Amino acid sequence: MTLLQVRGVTRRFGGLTAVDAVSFDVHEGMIKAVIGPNGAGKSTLFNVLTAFDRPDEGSVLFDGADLTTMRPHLIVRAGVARTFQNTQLFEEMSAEENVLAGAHAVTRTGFLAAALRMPWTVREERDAAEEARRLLRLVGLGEWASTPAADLPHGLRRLLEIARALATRPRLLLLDEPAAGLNSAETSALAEALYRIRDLGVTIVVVEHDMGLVMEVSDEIVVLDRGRKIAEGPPRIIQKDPGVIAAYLGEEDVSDEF
Amino acid sequence: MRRTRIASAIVVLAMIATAFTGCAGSNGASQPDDAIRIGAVLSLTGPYAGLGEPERRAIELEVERINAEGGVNGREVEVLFEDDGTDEARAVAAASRLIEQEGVVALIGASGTGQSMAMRQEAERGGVAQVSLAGGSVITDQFNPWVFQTPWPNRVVVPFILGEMRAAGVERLALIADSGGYGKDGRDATMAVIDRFGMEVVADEQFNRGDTDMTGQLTKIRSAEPDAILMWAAGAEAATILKNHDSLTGMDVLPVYGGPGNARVELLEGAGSAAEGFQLAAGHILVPEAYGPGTEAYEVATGFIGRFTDRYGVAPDIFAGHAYDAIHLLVDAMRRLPEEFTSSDLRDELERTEGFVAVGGTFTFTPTDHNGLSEDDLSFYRVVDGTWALAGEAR
Amino acid sequence: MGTTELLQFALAGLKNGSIYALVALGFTLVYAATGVINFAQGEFYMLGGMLSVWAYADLGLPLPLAALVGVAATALVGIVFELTAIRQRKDGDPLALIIITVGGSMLLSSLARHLFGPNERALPLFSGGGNVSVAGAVLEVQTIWIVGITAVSVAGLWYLYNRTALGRAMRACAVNRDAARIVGIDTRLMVTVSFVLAATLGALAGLAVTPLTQTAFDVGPSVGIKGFAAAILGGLGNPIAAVVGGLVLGMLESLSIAFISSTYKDAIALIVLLGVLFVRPQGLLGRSGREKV
Amino acid sequence: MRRDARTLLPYVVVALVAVAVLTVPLLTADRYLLRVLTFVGVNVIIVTGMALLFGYAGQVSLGHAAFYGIGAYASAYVVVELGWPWLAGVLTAVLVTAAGGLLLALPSLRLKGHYLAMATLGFGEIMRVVFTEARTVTGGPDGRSGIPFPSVGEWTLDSAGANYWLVWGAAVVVLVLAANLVRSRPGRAMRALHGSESGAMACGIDLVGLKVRVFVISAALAGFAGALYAHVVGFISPSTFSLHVSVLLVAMAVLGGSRSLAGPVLAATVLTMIPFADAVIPGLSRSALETIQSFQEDIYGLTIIGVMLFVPGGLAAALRRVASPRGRER
Repeated sequence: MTLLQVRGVTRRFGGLTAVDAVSFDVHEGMIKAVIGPNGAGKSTLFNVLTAFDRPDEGSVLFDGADLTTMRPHLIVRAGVARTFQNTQLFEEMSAEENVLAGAHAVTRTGFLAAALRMPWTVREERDAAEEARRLLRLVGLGEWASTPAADLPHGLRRLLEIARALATRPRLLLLDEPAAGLNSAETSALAEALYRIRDLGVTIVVVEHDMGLVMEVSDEIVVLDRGRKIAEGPPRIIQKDPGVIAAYLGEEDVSDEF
Repeated sequence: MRRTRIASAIVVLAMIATAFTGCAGSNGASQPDDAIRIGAVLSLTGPYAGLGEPERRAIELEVERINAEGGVNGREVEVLFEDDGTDEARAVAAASRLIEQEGVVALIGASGTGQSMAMRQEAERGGVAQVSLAGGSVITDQFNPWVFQTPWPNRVVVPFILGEMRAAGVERLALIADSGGYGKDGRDATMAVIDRFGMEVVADEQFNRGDTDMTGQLTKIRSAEPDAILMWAAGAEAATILKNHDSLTGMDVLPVYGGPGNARVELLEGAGSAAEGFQLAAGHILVPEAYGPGTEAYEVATGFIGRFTDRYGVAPDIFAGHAYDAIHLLVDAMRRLPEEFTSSDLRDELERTEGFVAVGGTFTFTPTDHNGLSEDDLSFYRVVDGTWALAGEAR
Repeated sequence: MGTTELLQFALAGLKNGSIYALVALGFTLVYAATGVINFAQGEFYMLGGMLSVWAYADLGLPLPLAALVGVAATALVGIVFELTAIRQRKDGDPLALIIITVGGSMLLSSLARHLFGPNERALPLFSGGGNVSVAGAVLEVQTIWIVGITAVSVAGLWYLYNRTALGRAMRACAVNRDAARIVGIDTRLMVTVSFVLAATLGALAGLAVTPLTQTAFDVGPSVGIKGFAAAILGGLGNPIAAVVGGLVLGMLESLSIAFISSTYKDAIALIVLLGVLFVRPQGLLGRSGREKV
Repeated sequence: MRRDARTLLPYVVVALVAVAVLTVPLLTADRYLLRVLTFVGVNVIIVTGMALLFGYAGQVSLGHAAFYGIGAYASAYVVVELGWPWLAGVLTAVLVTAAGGLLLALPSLRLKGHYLAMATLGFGEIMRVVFTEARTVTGGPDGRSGIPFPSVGEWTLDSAGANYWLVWGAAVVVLVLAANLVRSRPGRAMRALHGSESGAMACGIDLVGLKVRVFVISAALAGFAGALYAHVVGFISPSTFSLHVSVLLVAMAVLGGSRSLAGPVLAATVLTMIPFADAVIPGLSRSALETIQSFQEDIYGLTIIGVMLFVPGGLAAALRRVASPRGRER
């Protein structure tokens, strides 16, 4: 079943067309990657998908609803979660509290109920805390639960942000360059986490330019170059696609090889 | 690391301790020694500090003299000063402290109208007479049996000025007043009686404390073609208005009138030549001859002016005069009372004051009038060669 | 409303606007170097007048020298305040620094009351005062001094900002303090310089206006607010914007006196300011700092 | 989190302080001290709102003295002019200021930091003009006097002790509700908003709804405190609700430290007590008192600078260091 349909998304900044009529589908339960050299429009597309930016044309249908018309927090409640290229964690909160904050979308305690400390809010809080600890263990941060986010090393911060995104119980998880700045050990830990998340039935779209990770984990890959989709398909086909190689390695090298 | 942790612990515990050690109660009840205690709540800091300082100096000067001459029936008079910092909440707290902890028999204060109004509930509940030094009419308009007022209220001063203006042939009047209590009070008093004088207000402008320029308002006044301008301002802005007025073409033919709030040497210094010809009404203290040489009032005033100038090197202003009146009215009433008296006895006796000659004028209180001053206690002045000179056609 | 009246209101607006512009420049400079709104800027304005009167009346110096001493002394106060209070806050957290300047403004105004007494004090008009008529409207010579001093200050600041190494360093700090530090700019020195300039500009405004309005220990806050509003109206961080903000605010007040009522001139000016902020959240000339995610 | 003795410590301390606060009127009948501590209670209620708005949600406001004023005038007007009972006056004050908070939340949706500070400052200054000019409601610059004491039915609270209990009882209730709030989902949402708006959006937090709620609550608390103040003191005037007061409220919140209620409450207590130092330092000689009063502004300024320089995280950090000297628990 097609979970996400990206239809002709175009985004222009003044004269520059950052994203030019990009369309692709994402099927439920798969890991789809969006790759492309720097400046290919990956982040711009990502921001449009998560309604942090509005497209000039096109639509993004998730389960039939057009995400581009919804406000960001409603998209999260519809089941689409995201992470950020430069992690947007709550520095003074502990890892567990960060994930608990992620559970905001799926819990109900309001201002009045919280102020009066109604019994059901205490129960909801306890259950949410357990869920948060489970998610931390899922991404391998079990023993860092009470450490403030500010004190976590870079690699763990990315995993924490993923755990926080999972706390919103998403059906679709959008990752913005999760491997950026990770060493090989951290990258393989990330890959492990992605597999475990997919096995939970969460569909993943990852925007990335770390070819190693992409080739290893993705079921399908979309390749962008200068804002246009130049290829789409499984990793082994994409690897050999001349257009993709040209886009990555630049024109002249290819020509003297043939 | 350990050292700072202990230090911060001490800091925090100290704060909590000071905040609540008070509950041990520092309410040393007023020891019944022989001194008669009078409370004085004045604005010694904050925007009205310019009023509180001369008021305090006058009271200190006079209490020394009173005690030197045997005090009241042999008992010394002690005045306890509290600073309200030109803030209503602190005036209330100071009043309740003086009544509760210091057991004062009467309260002098406050310097400002707002603070005076805030204190009256404390005075009433404590059963203690309050003699306010502020000029707001509301203090004695909204009558309270416990509250008295020594300055000339605006409801007395304004008709006096309008009388002078009419005598000088003014019919179209322009008003410029500050947006504070004093300015509004003057404006209301004017609007209330303007018709009685067959005059008409053709412009009604306003400015705020701290404004740096009033040429806009004066230009608007000029286009309303008034015969004269009535300025109701107490602070530094008065000098600015006079200077702006002096510089605008066609304005110099428009005389400017003012009230007691302008009877300050700072106005003369600040306005300089622009003050020439400025006319205002105030007590006789500005030019003692106004009391009438040889009269008791003249002796009282010149005596006070002499002592004040010797002690502080500067002549007393009207605010010092109001404070002088307050302390002497209380002492005079106390001298008419037997040795032992309660604060409510003092109130009743104060209310029976009649024809008491003081600096601000001759006070006669009645059960319905707790100010007791009239136009006779006012003089009309004009600024000539940089100083006040007696003027006024009607006088 | 004849043209001479209109011109008179415009001149009044120009005069007040110049004062607000000078004070606003002080706000913008400190903001650019530290990200901090300096609540003591109003006090620098007050001290400019007060210390000049002290030099003139108490020390008996001739007016020009007294003015120089007054402004220099205020600049010194700016340095001492920055070194003893602002710089001691090691992490330079803007929020804490703002509250430190709030404490500073209380301290400075109270010290002024202790030293110079509670009453207002005056300075004679520069060059003997008098007026000049401009197409029927009157322009006080002192106003020419005020507008002149503002113009010279702005020109001097523009030259410093654009034509000197120090100015380039300050602009670098304004854009990105960390990047500036990396390329070897002593950002702490820049903070001190910004406070000295802010104190000097505030003092010049106070000095120029005191002959007309006198000065007292508590005149700081009311003009401080106007300066802050002007800096925001123009757009924080940009010196030219601060001057534009100041002049526009001055004109707004004058025109609201002329056409509506003097009672509500401050309220009207603020309502317009709120309107501008609603349409352009970064002020008239400010760059829109969109938060890049 | 295991419920061992150490985690119960904060609750025990808070309960002890609450009990101590509520028994003060039994320990002393000194009206002056009770009145001063009542002022502290009023400020504690406002600062609780400021702590939520500023310390937790990171939204700055330089206009909250205006809500303090709106609450006071609203209650005074309906009780004195329209003859409503006191409780109706307080309710009116809370509702009117809540609506005001809604209005002031609008700029916060578009503006941040200093620009939001200026917008709220502008609102405060506009309200000060309204307080001065709307004479039928506010009594103009001379303010409104003769505001009756709080009363329920025929039972009137006119003694200093009764007023103390009323204000501090309300303060304790407000603090308990606020303490519950900040340790729960909405509290975390506020801290998330303060930490990173984008991060909060990614957690499904409705920033607009949250900012509006936090502005409404903090405004309503200030209005509630205003209603209490008006009836306890009996006189209000525009100068009580000036920008200077708004700035002091922010200073108390910052001195108190962020993400804490105890810090700002302690800061409010200390800063409110400075002008009344003589109430707490027993046996103060008159001349000492007069010097303190004449240097009161200086002491105020030095205290603010001192805490900001030598207690970096604000009083909250100092309290946390005291509460958990060994554990690294933040």
